[in-house]
Amino acid sequence: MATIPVETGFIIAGLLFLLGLIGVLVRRNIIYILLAIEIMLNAAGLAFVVAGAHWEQPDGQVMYFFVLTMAAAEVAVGLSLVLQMYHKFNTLDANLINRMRG
Amino acid sequence: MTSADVLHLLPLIVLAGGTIIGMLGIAVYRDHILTLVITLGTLIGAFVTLRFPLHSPNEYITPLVQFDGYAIFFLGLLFLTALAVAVMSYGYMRGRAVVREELYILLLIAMLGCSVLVSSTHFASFFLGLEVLSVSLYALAAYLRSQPTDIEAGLKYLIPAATSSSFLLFGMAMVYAHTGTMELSGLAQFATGTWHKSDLLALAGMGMILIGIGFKLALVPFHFWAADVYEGAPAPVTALIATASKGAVFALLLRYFSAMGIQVREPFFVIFTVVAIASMFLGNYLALFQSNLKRLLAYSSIAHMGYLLVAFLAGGRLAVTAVMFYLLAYFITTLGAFGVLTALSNKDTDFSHLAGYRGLVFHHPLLGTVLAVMMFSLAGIPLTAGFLAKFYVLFAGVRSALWLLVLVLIVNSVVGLFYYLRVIVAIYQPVPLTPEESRAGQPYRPAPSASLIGGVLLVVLTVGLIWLGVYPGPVIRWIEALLGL
Amino acid sequence: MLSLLWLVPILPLVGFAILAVTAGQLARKAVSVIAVGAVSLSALIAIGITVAYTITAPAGTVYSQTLWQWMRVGNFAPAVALHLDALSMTMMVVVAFVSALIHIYSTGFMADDTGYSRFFAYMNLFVGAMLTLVLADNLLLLYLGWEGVGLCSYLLIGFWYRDPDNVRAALKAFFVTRIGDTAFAIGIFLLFTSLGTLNIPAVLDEISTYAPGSTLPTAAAALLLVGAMAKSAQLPLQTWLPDAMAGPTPVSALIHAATMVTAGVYLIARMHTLFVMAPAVLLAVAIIGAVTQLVASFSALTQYDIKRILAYSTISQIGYMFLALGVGAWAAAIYHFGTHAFFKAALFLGAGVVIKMLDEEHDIFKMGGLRHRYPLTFWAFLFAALTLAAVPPLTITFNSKDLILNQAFLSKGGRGLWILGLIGTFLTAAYTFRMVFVVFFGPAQSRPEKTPARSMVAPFVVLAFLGAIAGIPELLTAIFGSQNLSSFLRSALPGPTRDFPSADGPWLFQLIYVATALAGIAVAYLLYERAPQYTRSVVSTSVGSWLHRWWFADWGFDWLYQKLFVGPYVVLARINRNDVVDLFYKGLALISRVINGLLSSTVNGNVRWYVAAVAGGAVIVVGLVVIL
Amino acid sequence: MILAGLLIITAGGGILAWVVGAWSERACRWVALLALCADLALLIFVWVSYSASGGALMEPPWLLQIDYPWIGPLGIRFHLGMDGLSLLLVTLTAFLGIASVGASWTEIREHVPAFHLTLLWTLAGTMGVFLALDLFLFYFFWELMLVPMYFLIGIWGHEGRVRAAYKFFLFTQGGGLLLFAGILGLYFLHARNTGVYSFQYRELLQGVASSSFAFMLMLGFFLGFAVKLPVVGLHTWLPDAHTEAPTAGSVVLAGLMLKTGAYGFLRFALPLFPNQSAELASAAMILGTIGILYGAFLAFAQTDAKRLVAYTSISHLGFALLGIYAGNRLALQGAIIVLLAHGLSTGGLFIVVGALQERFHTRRMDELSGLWSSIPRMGGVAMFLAVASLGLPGLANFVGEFLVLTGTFAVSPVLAAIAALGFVLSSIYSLWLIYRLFQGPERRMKEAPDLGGREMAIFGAIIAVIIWLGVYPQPVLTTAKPTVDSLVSSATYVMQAADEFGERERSPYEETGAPEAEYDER
Repeated sequence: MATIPVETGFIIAGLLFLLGLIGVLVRRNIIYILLAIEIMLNAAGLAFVVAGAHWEQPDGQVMYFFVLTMAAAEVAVGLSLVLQMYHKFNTLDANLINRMRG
Repeated sequence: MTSADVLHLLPLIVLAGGTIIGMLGIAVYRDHILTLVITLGTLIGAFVTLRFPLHSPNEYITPLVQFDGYAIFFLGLLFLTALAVAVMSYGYMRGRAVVREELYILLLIAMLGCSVLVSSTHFASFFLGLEVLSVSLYALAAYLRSQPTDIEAGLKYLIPAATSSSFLLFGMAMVYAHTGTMELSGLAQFATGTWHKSDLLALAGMGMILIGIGFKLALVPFHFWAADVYEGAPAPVTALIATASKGAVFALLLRYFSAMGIQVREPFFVIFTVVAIASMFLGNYLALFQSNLKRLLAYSSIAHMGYLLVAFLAGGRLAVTAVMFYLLAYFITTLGAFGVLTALSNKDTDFSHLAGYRGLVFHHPLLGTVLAVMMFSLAGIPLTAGFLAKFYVLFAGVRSALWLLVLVLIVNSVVGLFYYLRVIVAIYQPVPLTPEESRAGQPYRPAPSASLIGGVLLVVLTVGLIWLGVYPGPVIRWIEALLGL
Repeated sequence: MLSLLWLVPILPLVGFAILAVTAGQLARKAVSVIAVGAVSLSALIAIGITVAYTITAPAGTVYSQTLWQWMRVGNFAPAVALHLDALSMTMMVVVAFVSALIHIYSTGFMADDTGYSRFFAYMNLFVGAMLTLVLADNLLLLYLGWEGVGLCSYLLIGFWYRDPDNVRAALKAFFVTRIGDTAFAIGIFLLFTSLGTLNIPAVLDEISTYAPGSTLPTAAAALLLVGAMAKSAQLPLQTWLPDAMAGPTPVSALIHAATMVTAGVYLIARMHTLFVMAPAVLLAVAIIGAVTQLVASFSALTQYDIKRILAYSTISQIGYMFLALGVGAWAAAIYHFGTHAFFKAALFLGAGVVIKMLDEEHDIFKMGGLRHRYPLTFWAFLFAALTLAAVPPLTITFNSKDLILNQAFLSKGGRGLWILGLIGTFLTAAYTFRMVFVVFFGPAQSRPEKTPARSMVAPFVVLAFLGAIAGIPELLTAIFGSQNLSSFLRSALPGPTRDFPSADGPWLFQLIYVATALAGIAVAYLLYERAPQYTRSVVSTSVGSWLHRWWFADWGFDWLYQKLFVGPYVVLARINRNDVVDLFYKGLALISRVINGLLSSTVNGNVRWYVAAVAGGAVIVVGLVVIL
Repeated sequence: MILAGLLIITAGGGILAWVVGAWSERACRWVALLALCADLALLIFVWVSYSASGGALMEPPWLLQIDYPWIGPLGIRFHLGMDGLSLLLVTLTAFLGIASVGASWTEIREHVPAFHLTLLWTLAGTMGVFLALDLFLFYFFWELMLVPMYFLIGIWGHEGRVRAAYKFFLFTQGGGLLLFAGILGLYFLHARNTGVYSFQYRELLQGVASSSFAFMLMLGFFLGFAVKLPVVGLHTWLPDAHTEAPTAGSVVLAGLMLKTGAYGFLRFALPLFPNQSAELASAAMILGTIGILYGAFLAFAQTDAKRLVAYTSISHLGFALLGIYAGNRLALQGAIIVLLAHGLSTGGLFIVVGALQERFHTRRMDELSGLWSSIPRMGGVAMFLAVASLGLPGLANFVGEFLVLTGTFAVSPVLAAIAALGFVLSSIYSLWLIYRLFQGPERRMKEAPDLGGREMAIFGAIIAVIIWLGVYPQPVLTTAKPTVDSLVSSATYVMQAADEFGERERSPYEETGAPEAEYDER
């Protein structure tokens, strides 16, 4: 199996990460923001896998499992919060949750 | 795995086991006091079992964690902190018509995360600990979900934190990609060598790791979440965020970067210096006229993390001692302050508006005095632990000739004094109001919800604070002994 | 007897202490007994000491008595020690004696005053301080007395403190003299730093090793001179003395005529060697004296207030003493001081009697014709006035002034001074008799009948008499060449080089002086008794009225000082009440507040902005890593 | 042991007063008073036995010392020592402490026990400052006196107390932190030179190499003390704090707390950094002179009597600064007398103003006038104190100021002459105060009692001491002599400062070669 060069892998991961970041920054709907964060986490996971593959170690993939698990936990908490937010604020617009400031 | 190894890891095992028992306990019989007892028991158990690793500190069991003297110090500190938070939570949750028991479970889980963090020697445990801590904190921050501010706090914590975690992860991946190791010892080997142009990937990765850490510590420019989360989260949770979460992450920072010794090398020295100065200034200036005590403490914590960075930047053994002592003092002080705040909160709102503290010392002498002492400690006035802590930091800075930072620290101490004094002034403002004030509305007179145990806690904290301030010799010697100095 | 010297200054101080501690709780009778008793006892001892000293002068003609070591730091070791020689003894006895008489007078004058006890406390304190000044053995102790009398002067001018004008006059007196005191103090620093001692004889010994006219003696003498000028109300620091008449009349008599204001004269005489070593300063002393006496005489001519006339007269007479000092007529200056103390005190006491009888009337033009109603007062007053105007042969004291003029004539380049002095003699006679004619002659004004208390009249008459006969010793010398005051003082002061202006003897000059004085009296008679309408017409011309106003307003000195110093100081103080320096800190506070506002607005509650900040921070951190 | 006893009596007395206060306010006041009287008695005993011993000392110039380890790992010791200077200032502390308790007897009616606790702790802190010989301990006490002082102003003060307390605390803490940085730098420098980490005064005295680093450290010390003194430019906290503090607070502030700044110069800034201080001497003397004149000028401008008195402190302590940096025997002795005299006269004036405020509920001079006729005794006392404060010979202030100026004249005649103008300006503000309050037409005011027995006792004591210092200051001079001697002998800065001005003519003290025998006269 021909290995993909580590640079290529990192460029893809970096692009993915950047996409996710842009998503977080430009989207106002909180669900999309969570989605974009997932993309960023997975980009990082990809980077681990690439790096692990480069060094021919399992560590990268192990890390990816951790990332997956934690992402799932985060999303679980995140979505429940979104639910509550919808109850209280009647909106999913992230710009509108700013009762506290200053 | 031998039985010795099990004993060595016993604190973590006790903590995890206690969490499970707590969960099961709730499933079987939901009771506030029972859960509290389980939690306290678990924490005490974990604390007591620290003696096993203490007597064989350098045993190497797994590449992920290491229970050396340094870790043990922080573990003990964290367990005691959690104990205090649990006690505070009891008084805080007692009168509330919500599910109360899960709070303790989440607290224990957060502790588990912290424990892994402070003993971490591997990126995996680093990440896991951080995330375990973070996720439970999201939930804790939004625990009183009937209140919009709590939800808001949870979200405002979650989204930036998750973003910064992605940065952290990506940075780890970069470092890993370049060095091929995720173990601290390996990383240290890399970092202490000479750096070449080609090492840029790893160095940039380390920079990104810093973002994750900086976020947790609420260093400038990652500090924005702090005030909102402090304000929205329930008071005991805020106390936890302010102490355990920050302390654990700082301990980790110190372990990683001291081992690698790169904070004293370009470019990280510059980055840390800039961040430290910015944190001190912004934190203090943001707090200056803040009228909400929780937000005020949030901003103050930003500044305090900046102070700590001065010691951190000084490097060497003294820096480690300084940071440990500082965190010890800071934990006690913050817990005391939030303890008072918690005790004064009722089921409608957290008692955080400064105006409400007017004349506190006259109707609640104990609470007022404790809060005043805590403020003096934060301000670094003698007789309190905060003074010696600041002394240590300044000394570390002076010894390493970090004159710019020392000067900034001094200037900021004066600025900081102003808002701590505002709290103290409020506490000691005599009760009769001036006409303008009575027009603005009678301030809320708190009916403290402090339990007896909460009161005892406050007294213990205050006594500890003053003891540390007046006769810190034994504690310093003990810290040095732990570090094997 | 001499060993009782310490009692002389101490007794009045004890009197003060008793009165101060009892704070007005004592009966008037007791107050009188304590105050008058203390001062009289002190005067008796002083006289006793004088007698003892004259009979058997102590070895070296100096008697000194150390009470205790005041302080000692290195060789800075001033003691509280008294120094008695011919000079200080003359001063002491005159001061003590006049003080005692005026104390007696005051028991009558102040009889109805509510502040009776306070008044006597201050007076006793004054006498104590003045005697300390006179007897001091070192400059620091002298300075103590010097400041002490200044304080008492302030306290007594402002004695009737309810009237702000009085208090202002008191403040003015204190501030102006304090300026002089400060110069004096600087002079002391200079002398000590250079010579390493403050003991007066030692200082004089040391200073005589310097070359005449060298920097140190000149500077030190100039500084001391400023002190003396302020204290003795010499130009241009004379402005406080006329206002000082706001105090009770006995105060004016004692402090602002007889004793305190002559302290400057005493200082210069005491430090005569120093001044001799500084010829330029000595010349300045003479010029200041000559000009002052002239300027003050003109002002005296225009005043209405009887006490102000006398005040200007005092300034003018002290001017004569300065002139005397300046031309080296040391003994003559002291002699003039002595006679002046008597007759000027007498004039004031007389004026006090008149004022008291006329219900606090000060304006001479509202008096008139008092000759018949108060004959005793009139005669005594007249005698004193004649003494002041220096007219023989009714008074024998004329020649104290003549000695001065003779000496001026003899001194190098002193002809001009002599002429100035002569004009002064004329003017003195003129303003004195203007007052006499206006007050005691002319049409009588109807006033309620009052009789002056005996305690008031007696000291007044005694003083007038003494003033008139005080010249006897000098006159005897002139005739018989026997022992006189000048030669007595020679043990402490250098004597004049020659006694008479010319070989023809004193008679020619004496004649000139007497003629001048008589001319002055004649002019006063013409202008104020015989043809007052003519005076009015002169004054009503534009030049006349301008001059009149100018002289009346003390040659505009007050106006000038108000514009130059007082006004700016007050205005600046008002502007700067809140301290400009504080603006800096207020600015800091303001900046902090602005920064806080700006920063707070960045924490805007929008979570997406927070994330953006994290991203931005990441860019910065990674960017820094890449760049550095 | 006596030294620890002093601190224990004072601090413990505070706690006892607080505890007793819950039962009876009267008892609380008495406990505080007795504790301070015990201090004073102890100090007088020390003084008498020292004088009786003929000045023989185990380890000159220290009369008494105690030394225990405190924070071992950092080389911090609980080391107290008392020399003549400390003895004088601690005695002043106890004396003014008694006066403050007395002055608060009827003025303070709220939270009486807490008041006495804070007051006594302030005094304990002040005593500690005067006694500490370990720089860390010194700083510890330095801060310890500020915190209770802050509460004294902030709780029992007048209308503007909150602002004033802020300002006070921020300024003094800012200065304190600079001082602390200086101490740490010195600690570190010493350790680098010798390898021993120690805060001991004696060890640190070994001297630091002259370097720009040492100059920076000296500047830290200087600024720390300068805020406290206060040196002009850093003085703006003072009028606010003094004005708004309760009477006892003002007395302690003016009478004692400012002295800690001067003490700091004498004990630490100069001996630790002789060369560096020499470089700064001329600037410091100029600042002192400006302070004398500017303080007096500002005092005159005030309409609030207490504020006026407050500004006079700036002027008086300008003399202290001038004397300290002039640096010869005369000037230093003078500065020490100025410290004592200012404490008494200004403290007394604050008590007068406090008594007025208690009676008439105003301190504004345009609302008060002609009070002499209704309360003559207070008028007399005020007059005495004003006259003392304007430097009348025969009273304490004069001795100090005159010595300072005479000493300064040897170093810089110009500055001495300019500073002497302070005599004129001080007379203006002092007598102005008397004029506006006690003289002039009587206002229709509320009937008020004159000074009572308690107040007369306080003033009587103050007046007696002022006169004593004025006519026979020798015991004080003798007591301070060993300290001054060691300062002068170690102080190269004196000579350098003199050279810098280059205007000295013949200075008598160097030539005579310190005539010990005649000087030691007691």
